[in-house]
Amino acid sequence: MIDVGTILGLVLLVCALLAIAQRRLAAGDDAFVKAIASELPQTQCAQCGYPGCRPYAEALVGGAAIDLCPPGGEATVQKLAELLPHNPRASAGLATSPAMVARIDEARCIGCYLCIEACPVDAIVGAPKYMHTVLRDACTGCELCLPPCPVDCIVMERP
Amino acid sequence: MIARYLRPMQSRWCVEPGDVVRCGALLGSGRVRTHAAFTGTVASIDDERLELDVAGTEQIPSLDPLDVHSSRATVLERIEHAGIVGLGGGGFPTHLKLAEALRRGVDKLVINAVECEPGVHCDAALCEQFEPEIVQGIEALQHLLDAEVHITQGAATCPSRQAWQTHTLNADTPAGAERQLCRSIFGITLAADERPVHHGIVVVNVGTAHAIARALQGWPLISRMVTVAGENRWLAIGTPISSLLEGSSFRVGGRLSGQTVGGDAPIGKTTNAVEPAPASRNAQPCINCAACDVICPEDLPVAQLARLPRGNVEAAQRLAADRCIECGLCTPVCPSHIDVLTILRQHRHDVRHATTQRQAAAAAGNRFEAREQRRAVQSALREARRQERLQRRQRNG
Amino acid sequence: MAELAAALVGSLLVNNFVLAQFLGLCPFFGTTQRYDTALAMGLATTFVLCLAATLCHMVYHLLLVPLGLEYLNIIAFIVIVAGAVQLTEMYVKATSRVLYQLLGIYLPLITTNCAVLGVALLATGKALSFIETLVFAAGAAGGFTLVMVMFSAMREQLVTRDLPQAMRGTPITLVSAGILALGVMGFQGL
Amino acid sequence: MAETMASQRAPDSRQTMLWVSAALLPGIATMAALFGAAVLLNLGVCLVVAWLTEAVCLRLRHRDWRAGLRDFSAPVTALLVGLAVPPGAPIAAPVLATVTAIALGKHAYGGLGQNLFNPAMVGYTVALVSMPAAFALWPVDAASGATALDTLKHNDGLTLAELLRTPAFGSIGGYGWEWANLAFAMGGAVLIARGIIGWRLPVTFLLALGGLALAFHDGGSSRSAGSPLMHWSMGSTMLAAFFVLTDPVTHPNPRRAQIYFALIAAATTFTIRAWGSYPDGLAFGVLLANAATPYLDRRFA
Repeated sequence: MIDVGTILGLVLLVCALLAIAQRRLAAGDDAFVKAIASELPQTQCAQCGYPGCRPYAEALVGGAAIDLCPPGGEATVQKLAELLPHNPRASAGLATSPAMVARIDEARCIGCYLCIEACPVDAIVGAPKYMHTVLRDACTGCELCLPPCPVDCIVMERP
Repeated sequence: MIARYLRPMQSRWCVEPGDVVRCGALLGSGRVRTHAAFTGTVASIDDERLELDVAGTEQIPSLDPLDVHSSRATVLERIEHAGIVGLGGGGFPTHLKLAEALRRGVDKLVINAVECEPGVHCDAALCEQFEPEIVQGIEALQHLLDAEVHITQGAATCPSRQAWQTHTLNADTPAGAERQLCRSIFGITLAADERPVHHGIVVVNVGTAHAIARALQGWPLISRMVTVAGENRWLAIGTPISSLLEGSSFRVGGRLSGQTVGGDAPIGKTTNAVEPAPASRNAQPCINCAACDVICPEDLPVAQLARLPRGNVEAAQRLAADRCIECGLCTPVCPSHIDVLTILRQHRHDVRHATTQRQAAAAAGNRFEAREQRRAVQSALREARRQERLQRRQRNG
Repeated sequence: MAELAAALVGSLLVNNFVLAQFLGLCPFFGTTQRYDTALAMGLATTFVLCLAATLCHMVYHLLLVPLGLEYLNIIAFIVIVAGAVQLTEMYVKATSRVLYQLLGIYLPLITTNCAVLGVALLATGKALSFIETLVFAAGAAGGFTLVMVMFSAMREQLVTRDLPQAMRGTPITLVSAGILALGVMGFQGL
Repeated sequence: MAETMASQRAPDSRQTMLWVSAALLPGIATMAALFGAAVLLNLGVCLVVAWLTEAVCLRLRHRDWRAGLRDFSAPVTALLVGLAVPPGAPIAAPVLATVTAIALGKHAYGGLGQNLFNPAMVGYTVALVSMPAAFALWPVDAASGATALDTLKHNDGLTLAELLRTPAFGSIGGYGWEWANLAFAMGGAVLIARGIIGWRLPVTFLLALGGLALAFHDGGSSRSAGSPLMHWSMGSTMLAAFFVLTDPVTHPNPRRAQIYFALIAAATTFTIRAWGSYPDGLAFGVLLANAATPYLDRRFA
């Protein structure tokens, strides 16, 4: 009986120590999401079906498919595959398109401020009823400003 | 003859196919301006290049002359309007470089006439034929930056004044590179991510100084001195190389750091030399003799980089591939005839692309976070006002 | 003091746990794909090994021997080693989550690493004193980490080589490990 | 300018191999003179076997085997193996050593320039470990007997001075070996002069070996592990220092890394010679140093 008792005692002791340690070393899940998010191109273009890069990162930690991000292309998929070996791949090929930048045709812009509302990364400057323009190196090419524009004066082009 | 112009980064064509343009007319603007060096009609335009069907080759200035001592802003604006870029080979827009120099404050201006690469001696010819304009250009720059002028020369003798300090260096590659100049003249060794401007130095090629003088006389950058197979000629920018030399592929740039280009490539703003392409030799396996390690002026681990397959960007970054100044010394010393420069150039491009990509992503991420917080604050404010209106209505109601 | 140094060098190189006694081979082949995971695994194993060896020694001499339960040593040691590994796992997960993800299954696998349990059992078997156990554990762990780091640098080089099709991947890794073990074999009989 | 630069071009890999083979000749001649024609027979066997294995491997890898043979790397490996394997050994030893060297040591890694370990040492060690008996017997004035190293290791009571008079020893080191080592050292000096190999590696290796020997010399008593001079002239120390360690493919490029590389090799060699069970630790020292090269390259990049 003494032998079983000793082993049980030992196990309980170790579990107690681990419980104390557990509280002090909070699991770094949040840090992991940030690490995954930093691998994504941060275009916030929602082409992956999630409303932005951070939500997609959270979904990835939850086990989402790793090849939903066209702007990131194959390089990002490789990185994510390394960090998340168990996550599935949704489709065989990934439709990657060359990086594009938006440009507002200033002749037809009516200053309606809708595209500025839509731009996830504040890459368009302007005020209501004033001329709007796209900051070329701030724009990530997510094309979210195209649908809301009433006069369709925004064009995508190579940087 | 069909003249061709390549679209610089972040700039757009501002003419349509079919337009008739006079010599010196603006073809494209944005970060860098491009001007037509010939009179003719625009044949075709696409994302990469513009083709001009040449009618007349006679060149006329298209801007009005400007006094050398006019205000800094006007001189900088003229440099931008003339489309001046670094003619030494870098091709960085000069107005951006000078603007940054003014912003950070610069006390040393280096006019670089050290031609350290075999096969390139266009600066030497420039110094002989256009001495007055070069002096005028240097004076304009000195007035603009009010910095102490240093002239660096190798084989060529650059025009000089008493007030300017002249340094004659032995011109073996890569003595003329700006990192090497900072070390040899001022004894400053630049860190990996530093440029001369961080130490109050700005290095300007003598060709760029000459182009600035001509810009003040009313000429946009539409022609430059080029060493064509050893012979120096004053050529219009856009001239197809196939009209100058026989053959289907040519080497643009010096014999060491030059690149092989196809038959239809044009003379660009940064083309300092053109030669028929060298015969390519079949490479043998690398035996890690490290001759390239020894000769590399930036003492990079060249042998390890040369063996590294493309795609492994972390390793390329760890081996500091982005510090390569593409001087091309490693290729001739390789006993197995491996084109080491091209491999290092690819690694350098990959690492730089990855870094800018990562920085852009981080910046976009921060802007997104800031926007989310701003919208949260705005909606909270709107909500508070709505509650307040509700209560006021209930009280009055 | 001299024999302590000799013992240290002994377990570090002469009868290196991986290359001479062929213990702890699964993490050796599993995590040396990349340099940083190999280093992390080496350090984690060193921490676990030293902690577990000393704790096992104490438990054995202060608890099991007085109660005459020496035959329970394997079970007791496994409990302690598992505890130490769990502690390491929590620490790595808290400090660098990416490394935790990269190491993946190999982090909890330290529990079953023959070297860890091996050291504890050998130490008590040879009735080493506390200091000697610590030195023995440190030597073993140092040897393990040294070989892991060296081998991972080798494997990263192998990836850049244009290997014949048949040798790509595991075959060349096994051949290289064999030659490395051959090198260490020279120390036999020290 | 580029023309002059091209002349500084490091010798072509073919020239390198030719020069290395030439530099080996004085050593080979001395050994042949001392240990009889068996040495030349041994070398001949190794050369033929190496040539055959190289051709077979290249053909297996669908490479043009004529081009492969022209780069002269196989003969160099064959010479190194032939000199390391004792001439008295049964024919199986050099054959096994050479085949392993060329097939496993070089072609398994993808051919010239790709291998991680020095092929000759891989072959020699594999043969040494699989046939230890064959490797212990070196001819001593035409009768094969234990080598100087072996006698030193199992020395029970004779001071160094007395040891030197036993048949296994010449005047300062192993019988005859001191002349062979001298010849190899001369060959090595020529290679350094021609710029084929750097001086840093061999010199550091020899100094480190000498230093260690000095540290444990304790005045030539019976328990001594031999004086530095003895260590330099026993076994194939000079052969390893100038021809095996300096194989460009398997040593690190950064200067500081080369120092550590030589130290590892010297420490291992001395430890095995002084206390190990194998007669000579050179082969193991080279293998361990080669194994550390990737790490050293990375550490001191």
